[in-house]
Parts: sequence; structure tokens; C-alpha cells
Amino acid sequence: MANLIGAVTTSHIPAIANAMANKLEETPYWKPFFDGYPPVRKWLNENKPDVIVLFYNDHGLEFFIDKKPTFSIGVADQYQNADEGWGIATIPPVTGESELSWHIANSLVHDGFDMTICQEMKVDHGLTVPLSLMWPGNDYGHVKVIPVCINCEQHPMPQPWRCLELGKSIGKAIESFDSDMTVALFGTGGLSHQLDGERAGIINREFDLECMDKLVTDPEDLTKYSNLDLIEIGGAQAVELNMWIAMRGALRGKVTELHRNYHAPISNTGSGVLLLEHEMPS
Amino acid sequence: MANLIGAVTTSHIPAIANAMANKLEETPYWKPFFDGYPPVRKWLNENKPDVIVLFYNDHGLEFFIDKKPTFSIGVADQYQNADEGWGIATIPPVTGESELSWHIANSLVHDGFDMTICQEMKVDHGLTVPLSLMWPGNDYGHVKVIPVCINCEQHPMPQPWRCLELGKSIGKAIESFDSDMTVALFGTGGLSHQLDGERAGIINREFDLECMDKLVTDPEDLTKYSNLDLIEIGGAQAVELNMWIAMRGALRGKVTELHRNYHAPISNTGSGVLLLEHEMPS
Amino acid sequence: MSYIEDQREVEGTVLFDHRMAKKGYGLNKMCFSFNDQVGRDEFSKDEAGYCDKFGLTEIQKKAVLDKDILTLLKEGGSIYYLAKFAGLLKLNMQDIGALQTGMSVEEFKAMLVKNGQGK
Amino acid sequence: MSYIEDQREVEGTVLFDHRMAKKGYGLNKMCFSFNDQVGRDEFSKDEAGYCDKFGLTEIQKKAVLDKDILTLLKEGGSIYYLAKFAGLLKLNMQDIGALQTGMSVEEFKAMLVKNGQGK
Ligand SMILES: [Fe+3]
Ligand SMILES: [Fe+3]
Repeated sequence: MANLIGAVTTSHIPAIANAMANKLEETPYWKPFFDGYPPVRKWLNENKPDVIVLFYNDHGLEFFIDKKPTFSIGVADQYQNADEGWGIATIPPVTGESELSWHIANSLVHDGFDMTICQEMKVDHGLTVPLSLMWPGNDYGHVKVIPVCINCEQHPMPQPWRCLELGKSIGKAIESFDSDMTVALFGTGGLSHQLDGERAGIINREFDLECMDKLVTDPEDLTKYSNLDLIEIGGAQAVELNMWIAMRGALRGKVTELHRNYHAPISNTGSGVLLLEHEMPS
Repeated sequence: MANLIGAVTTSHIPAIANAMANKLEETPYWKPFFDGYPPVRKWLNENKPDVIVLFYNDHGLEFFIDKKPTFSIGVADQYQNADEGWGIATIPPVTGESELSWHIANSLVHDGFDMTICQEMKVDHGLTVPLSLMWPGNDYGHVKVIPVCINCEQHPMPQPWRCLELGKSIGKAIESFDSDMTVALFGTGGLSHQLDGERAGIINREFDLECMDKLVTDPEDLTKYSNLDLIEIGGAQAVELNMWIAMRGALRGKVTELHRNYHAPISNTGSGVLLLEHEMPS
Repeated sequence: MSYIEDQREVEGTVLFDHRMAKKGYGLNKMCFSFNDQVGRDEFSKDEAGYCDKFGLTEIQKKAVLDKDILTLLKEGGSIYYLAKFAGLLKLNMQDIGALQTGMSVEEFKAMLVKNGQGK
Repeated sequence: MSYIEDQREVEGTVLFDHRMAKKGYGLNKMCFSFNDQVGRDEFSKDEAGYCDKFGLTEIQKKAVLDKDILTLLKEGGSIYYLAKFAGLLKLNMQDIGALQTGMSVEEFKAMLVKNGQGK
């Protein structure tokens, strides 16, 4: 049975990739952000997960609103990054893990999740920035990635309760995969931010910290929010919390917080880092 | 509240369109098939539904297996038919009903159905043949159509139980739409058939008739089947029964069978026609 | 029982599942391109070259050139995309059925009638 | 309460819902094309002509030419696609924030810092 060894949450904004490209990590603006990552990198280097199941949203690279899936999953052996239009550098291909991907996809549809299943999928900054961040120098080619993409761009979006359910089903699927590979989860995006409208610039530090607490100890509590609640409290793009909630759904038993960082603002967002372990399957 | 006035099931195979194009309706081969339709056409002409919610599957015109949705719904004001590669004539555009479509899509995602929502969608014979059949001469431009597309091409496919749930949620959404428009449902495809492999040519008349009975009186009973059961009993493409099951889920209360026809074979399939009414919302 | 645990085999049937979807990706992509006249014309001009363009395996390519439907199914072809290939060859579903079952078209049609009558 | 029954308005926020997705379809499709250098170049050569190619309304077209983000949002633009338009204009998310809130970029950044500190 594949071993789900832990989980990481992280922002995925393009500005991070730009800061790394321009070697700004040690500047006063960026230092408190990048200081959150060495413990996570250390954990990844020590535990060496074979596979990352990465929850993200596409920001209009692969999917357009001509045909917009609620949940999609990649089942390929490789994914290409591509030009997103505003000049962040394209990074090398991401390695996939088609066997486990298909196993999860089969299991999800069996459980009543109506996935869009992708054998070809361009992955944007939502997926690539976290990889660049965890393996500086884009040294992530050895890690196999399974993209799980959640609609956060167009209403109707899946609600927090549904994202938690998705994660639970994925966790179950991972544990039922006949292999001794190790798997870690990345929940990306968030936290509070709003890019659009007269209300642009909202950050809700208190809410972000509360969400991080609840994510560790009581994720079910976060399902009391609707997406509209999240928008009202944390800004139009706070819905990206759904990726964290989905990720958390895949963990089980007692969850331990090994590391946390919160810093705001980075670009227009509140940025949270969590490193979590859970009770291993017995 | 929109009024769901009734439902029709029908085959959607390309050979039907070819037979109509070649005026073969009265030939011995086709007559027992086309004789099933005058009562349905009469009902449609008398009741004049404003909208048809049409359950079908795409056979590789709009969707490819690069990105294959489990459930998709059209929300456009118009849909184009297109060349499917083997020479059935392309028919005029199909009129959409974006307001009710979006209402259903919003309601479905709220209920936990992970729809792929389509503002542009080419529709293939699965959707167009039933329209040509109900309104000969392709005289369907006045009817607004809402395409609901179910994956029957690539495993994992949604199971019968999930399709019934989908239909229930759609029925609820229709009834909650603030309008006095009338809506009818089309469940298309099926029944038993297998196109591929050494087992090609299977038709299971007894099973088809039993499914038609159950569909009227006890659709929940059909959810005891998995897709693999359907394949074993009725052939690899018998999974298209899922469109009938989904359609039936949207009806409620006592369901009355106004008309039935069964004829086999037509091309390689068992062909069933049902005309159903249900207890109207009070 | 979960779909993925349900290992039943149905005789004479290749389920188009994840194994086939992966194995037949290029083959099906080629057949998907037959939705367009441009793709059909290009194929007809140079069948083998068009197969190479979509990265077909040698076995797949040979089966395409031989119009060997059963092998194409086993090599990952989906009947829905292969149907477009069949259409290009001017074969209908009874022709294809006959090819796959080793019957004559008349025999295959007779079997359909018999099955349709529930005999 | 169903999403569709939840008619709350969030001040200063245009939800990109079905109304906007429909209204802004052509506009967003144009912005989606900015993922490609070809689209960006074609736009830069003839901005108005490129808008017409995607069937933008006159209001949308004027707002594109005026780089009027707030109007583009109200006319159905999605921030995710508009971001590609902004990138083409060499504007970053703080520039866009300043434009939308009527602040200078420095004022907008100061507000972000203040909000980030929970003040
Ligand atoms: Fe994001
Ligand atoms: Fe069909």
C-alpha cells in the first residue's frame, strides 16, 4: 500500500518565481517569506517522497471557460509548462506518475466524483511555482507529480465541503494502491487576497491564521463556509483555500504540525506555510 | 417554476439519420423502427415543450481522451453539429437555452456534481439524431436544447447509481427555475449492443425489455448494476443505458407510460422508445 | 466492489480502460483527426507517414495498414475513434462486425436478427 | 442556502459568475489568446481590429483601448484572463490594484502592508 507520509501548504503566486529568478530571496521584502521554506525543503530532502499529489488551480493556461471542469486530474507521464502571457520563465517539464494517477482517477469516479481525466495537460504557475520553491534551481525532475486541479476561476465553484470530500477519497485511493512508494501532498494557493475590483488589496491576517489552525485540528469546521463566505471574509481569491481543504481531506487520524510560517503581504496575498504529518496507516 | 412535463427515450445511432436522408422509413427493414415514433411526435406537437434537456454521450467529436469529462453540460445559446468523419450530413445549428442551463449547472455544482461547464460545444449524432427523428426535416430550430453529456467512451465511466443521482438533481433544478416554461427530457442511446471485439453483435432482447419495465416502475433497481454488469449482460455499449437512467432520475412521483416500442435489430442495436409522464409538481 | 477491484474479464471484449487509453493514445488521436477532411486527405495520401506523425507503434501501424480492427482494439484503439477510421474505409458497423467475428456480412446480419428476436 | 439563492453582494467585487461568463465570453477569449506570442503581437499591431476579431462590444473595446480594468470587470472580464492583458501592458498586480482602487501604486502597497499586519 502506498504510504502517504505528509503534506505541505504553500502559496503559488507568480511573483515568487520572479523573485527567485532575480535572486531576491535575501532582500528585506522577500526574506520573511523565503525563511518559511528551509524546514520544508529539509523534510522533503530527508523523506524523499516518490510522488507529490499537488492540488492547484489553473489560472487560464490549460482551461478556458469554453469547457471548464470543476475537478480535473492529470494521468500523464509528463506535463508541460507554457507561456502564460506575462513573462514568467517557462520551466522544464514536470514528471508524472500515470499508474497511481489512473488508480486515483478510477477510485474517484467509483466514489461519485465526476472528474475530468487528462492525458495531456499544460500546467501553470499554480503547479510549477511550488515545485520551483521546494527544489530551487528547478531540480524537481526526479519527483513524480500528480496534478489535481480545482476550479477557482468561474462560479459555480466546488464548495469547501465538496473539496474536503474529494481529498478524503484521494487519501483512500492512495492508501489502496498496491505499491511501497511514498506520497506527499501539496495544497497550494491562498490565502486571503483579492486581485479584482475596488476591493482589491484586502488581506485578512486574522482569518488566515484561524484557517491554518483549523486546517490542522478541525478541517470539518472549515466546511461551514460557502465560497461566498470565503470571498466576503478573505477576498475574491480566498476561494483558493479550497486546495488546502482538499489536501487536508486526504490526511487521517491525528495530524501533527511540524512547521508553520505566515507572512503578509507577498505581492497581494497572505502567505501561509504548513508542514504536516499524520497517523500512518497501520 | 418551470414545468417538467414528460420524457422520451430513444436510440441515437447514425444509421437512423442515414435512413431518413435516404427515405427508407417505409422499407421492411426500417418500418418497425419508425412506427414507434408517430405517438411521440404527436405528443411533442401537442404539448410543445419549450426546452428539451437531452441526455447523450459524445462519441469523439467534441471531447477527446486528452481531457475527458465525466459529466458535462452545455450553457450556450447555440450548438453546432460538425463532420464526424464518416459522412452523415451535418445538420443546422441547435438552439440553446443558456439561462436555464446555467441555473441547472449552478444547482448541480452546489449539490456536489462536478460538472464540466461548456459555453462552446460541438454536438454529435448522440444529440442530433433524436432531434432529426422527432422533428423530421430537421424542423427543430424552435426548440431549445440543453445538452447533458455523460461519459460512455472511456473507463472509468460514471456508474448507474451516480447517473440516477445526477438526474434527480437536474429534476430539482428544473422545478426550482423561476419561469413558466415547459421542459421535456430525452434519454438517448442504448439499449443492448456491442460494436467492438469478437463479441460484436450481441443483443439482449430480454434484458432490454426488463430495463424498460424497470425504468418506468422502479429505476432504483437498475442501480444494482455496475457498468461492468451492463457490459456483461448487454454488450460493451449497453452502458448507454446510463443516459436513460439519468433522465428517469429527473422524474418524480408516479410515472405513467403513455407509449412504448421495442424493435431489434436496428443496425447493431436493440432500439427502445418510451414516452413517459409523471406527477406534476403541486 | 470497487471498479478497480473488479477484475472480471468479458470474453471477446477489450474494455477501453486506463491501460488501453494510455496504450492507444497516439492511435486514437490520429483517428480523432479523421473528424476533419484535412486529416482524412493527408492520411489517404500517405498512410504510413500519417501514422508516424502520431507516433504509432510498429504493431499499430501495421494493423492500420492491414485494416485489422481486432489488433487495433488490443493495441489501445477505442471503437469510437476506430469508427472514424472505418468510415474513412467506407465500412459500416455490420462490415466491422463481420470483420471482427470472422463471419460474412450476411452471416453477421443474420446473427443480429436472431439476437434481436431473442432467440 | 443554495449558491443560486445566495444573492449577497460583496461591495467592490464583481463575482465572475454565469452572467459575467456569458457577457465577457469574447473579451476573455481574446485575453486567453494572449497566452501566445502570436496573439500578443497581433493585438499590439492593431488593438481595435483584434477586439473586433473576438466580437467585443463597443463598451468592452473602448475599455480595452483605455486600459480601464474596472469597466472590463463589469463588462464580464475575468481577472485571470485580464491579468494576461495586464501583463501585455507590463503592469503587475500592484499596478492593477492601484488602478482599480484609485490609489497611487505606493499607497496601494502601503495598504497591503497594513492589511498584512492585521491593522
Ligand atoms: Fe492562484
Ligand atoms: Fe451512442
